[in-house]
Amino acid sequence: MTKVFILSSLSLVFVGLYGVLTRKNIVKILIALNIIETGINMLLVAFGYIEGGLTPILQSDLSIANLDKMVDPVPQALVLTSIVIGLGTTAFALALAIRYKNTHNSNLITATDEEG
Amino acid sequence: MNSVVFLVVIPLIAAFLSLFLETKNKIIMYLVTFFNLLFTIFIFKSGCIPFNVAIGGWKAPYGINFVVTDITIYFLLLVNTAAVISITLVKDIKEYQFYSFYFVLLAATNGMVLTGDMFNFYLFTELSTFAIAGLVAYKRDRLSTGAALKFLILSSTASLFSLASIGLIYKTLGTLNFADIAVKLPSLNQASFNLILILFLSSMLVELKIFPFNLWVVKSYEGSITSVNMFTHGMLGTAGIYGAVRILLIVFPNMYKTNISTILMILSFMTVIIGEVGALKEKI
Amino acid sequence: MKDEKSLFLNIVTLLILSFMAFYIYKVSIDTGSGIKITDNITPKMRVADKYLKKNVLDEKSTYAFGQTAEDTSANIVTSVVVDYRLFDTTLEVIVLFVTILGFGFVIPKDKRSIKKPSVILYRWAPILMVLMLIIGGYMFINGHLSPGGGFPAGAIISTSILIGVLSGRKTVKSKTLKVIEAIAGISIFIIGIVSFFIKGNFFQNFIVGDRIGDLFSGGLIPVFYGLIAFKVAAELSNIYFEFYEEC
Amino acid sequence: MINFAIFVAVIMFLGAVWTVLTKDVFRAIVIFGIVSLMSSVMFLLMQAPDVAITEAAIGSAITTALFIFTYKKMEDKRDER
Repeated sequence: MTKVFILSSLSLVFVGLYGVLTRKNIVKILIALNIIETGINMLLVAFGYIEGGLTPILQSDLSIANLDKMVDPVPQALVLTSIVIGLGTTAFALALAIRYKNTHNSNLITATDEEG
Repeated sequence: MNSVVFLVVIPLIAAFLSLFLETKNKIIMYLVTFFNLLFTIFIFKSGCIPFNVAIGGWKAPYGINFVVTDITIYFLLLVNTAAVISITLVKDIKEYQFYSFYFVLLAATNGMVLTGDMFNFYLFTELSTFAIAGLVAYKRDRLSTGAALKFLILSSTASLFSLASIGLIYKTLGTLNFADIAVKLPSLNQASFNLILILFLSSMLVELKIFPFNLWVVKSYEGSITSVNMFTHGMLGTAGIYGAVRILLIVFPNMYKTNISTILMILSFMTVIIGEVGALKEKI
Repeated sequence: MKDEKSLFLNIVTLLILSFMAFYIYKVSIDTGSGIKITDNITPKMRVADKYLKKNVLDEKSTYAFGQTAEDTSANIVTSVVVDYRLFDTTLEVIVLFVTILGFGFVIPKDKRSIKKPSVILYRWAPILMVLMLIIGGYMFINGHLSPGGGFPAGAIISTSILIGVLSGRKTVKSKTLKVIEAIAGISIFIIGIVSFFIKGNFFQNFIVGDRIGDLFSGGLIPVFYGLIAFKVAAELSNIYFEFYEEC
Repeated sequence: MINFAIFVAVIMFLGAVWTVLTKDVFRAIVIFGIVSLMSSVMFLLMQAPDVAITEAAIGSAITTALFIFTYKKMEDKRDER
C-alpha cells in the first residue's frame, strides 16, 4: 500500500513539474503548480502511513490500547496547513493573472514587459 | 523573557487594525516600528541572552520555540534598524493594503530570525513571499504586475521543494526542531542527506537572490517604488541571510564529502560575474 | 520556427526530469550505514509518540477515555493543529489574510452585470443556505471529536454566501464581512496575549479540567476553531463578491 | 483494498497527464477538479479523514471554482476587444 501511495504522489509531482516548465499559458501554469502541490501533500501523508494503520481519533478505551498502530498525526497536521497555503497562493496568482491579461493583453507568460 | 513573542504579535495585530484606521495608518506604522526597535534594544540590554521561549508551554522538541542567541540579537537589531530607515522613504500613500503588507513583512522577517522550528520557518518565508509580492505589485502597471506574477510562481515552486524536504526530515529523523535535527543528523545516510540538502538549498537560493534564481530581482526592482526596494533588500535580505546561515551551516554542518561553503562560494561568485555582465549590457 | 523552439524546450525539460527521477532512484537503492529515506521503520524518539500518548509535560503519565489529560481533544490531529502547534495555525490564518488582501488589491474593478437567476434557484436558495450553515456549524463545533475543523467549516459556510450571491439575494454587505474578519483575526491574537498574562506563555490552553470525549472538552480548541471558521468564511466570501459584484 | 488504491492512482495519473497536455483551458480546469477529488479519496485510504475533508472542500471545490471564475473573466475580456 505504501508503495502505491508514494509512487502515485511522485508521478503527480513529476507531471506537474513538466507542466510548470513547458506550458506558456498562465492559467495552465497555475493548474500545474496545484498538481505539484497535491502530489507533495500526498507524499507527506504517505510518509506517515503504516500498513494496516488506524485513524488517529480516540473513540473508546479500545483505541487508547492501540495507540502504537495509529498512523502518524503530525504529517496530517502539516498538510492541513499546506492545503490552505496553496489556496492562498492560487487566489493571489489568479488575481495577478487577470490584471496581467488587462495590462499585457495576452495570457502567455512570455509576453514582453516593455511598453508598446 | 517570554515576551519576545510581542515582536511578532504586535505587528500582526496592527496589520488587522490598519483595515479601519484610514488616515492614521502612517502614525501606527511609525509607532509599531519604533516599538520593535526599542523592544529589541531592551532585550539586548537585559543581559539574559541566550534564552529559549516555548510557545504555548510545550517544551523544546515538541512545541514551537523561539531561540535567541548572540548572533540572533544582532540580526534582529539589523532587521529592525533597516525597517526604521526604510519607512522614512514612504511618501503619502493612501491605500491601507500597503500598510498591511508592510506590517506582515515586519512580523515575518522578525519571525524568520527568531524561530527554532523547521515548519514555522517555512511559514514565515511564505508570509514574507506574499507580502513582498503584494508590495511589488503596488504600482499595478505593466512592469510591476509581470514582475510580481513571475516572482510568485518562482517562489511558490521553490517553497514546495522545501516542503518536500521538511517531509523527508520528519520521516527519517522524526523531529522538526533545529537543535534536535542537528543532534540526530549524523545518523543519516549520505545519499539521503544529499537529497534533503539539495531540495532545501534550491528553495533558499530564491530568497538569497543567488545565481540560477536571481532573474526576478531586476524586474521587481525596476517595477516597484523606492521604499519597497528598501524593504526587499534591507529586511527580507537580512532575515534570509540569517536563516540560510543558521540552517545551512549550523543545522546542516559540513559533514561527509558535501562541502556547502564551497558550493555557496562558487554560486555567489557566479552571481557577481553574471550580474555585472548583465548590468553592462543594460541600456541606460 | 516557434514549434522547433517549443520541441527543444520539451526535450530539455524531459531530460532534466528524467535526471531527477534517476537521482531519486539512486538514493532509494543506495546501501550505506545509517537511516535511509526508504526505510519502512518509524524513527525512534519521534515527536508524534508523545502527542499520541499525551505526556509531553509529564513523562510517565497515562490516560483513559472519559478522563482528563494534558490535552483533552479526542481527535489527535486537531490536538496537534490547534494545541501543540497552535502558532503554526495562527500564521496560516495570516497567510490567507494576506493573500486575499492582495487579491482584492490587485484584481481590476470593471463593470459586470449578472444574468437574472432562474426562479427555482431563487426560491430554493434559502433552504440550501441554511443547510450549508448547519453543516458548517456542526463541523467546527465538533472539530475536536470528529474529522473536520475550522478550515473546511469556513469553506462550507462561505459556500452558502456564494449561493446567495448566485441567486441574486442580498445576504451580507462586503463591509460587514471585513469587520467580521478583522474582529475574528484580532481576537485570536488577543486570546494568545491573555494567556500570556494568565499563565505566562503565549497561546497556552488555559481552560483545563474537562474530560476526553465530552462535547465541551478540549479547552480553547472549539473557540479557536469557531474564530478560524468565521474568519475563513468572511475571507472566501469577499473573493466571491469581488468576482460577482455589480458595480 | 489495494486494487482500489491502484485504480484510483491510475485515474489520477491519467487525469494529471491529460490536464497538462490538453490545449483547452476550461477542460484542463475541470479535469484538475477530478484529480483533486481522487487525491481526496487517496487521503481517505491513508486513514487521514481530516485531510480528506479539507482537500475536498478547499483543494477541490473552492480552487476549481476560483479557476472557473477567472477563466470566465479572462474570456469576457477577449470578447470585448
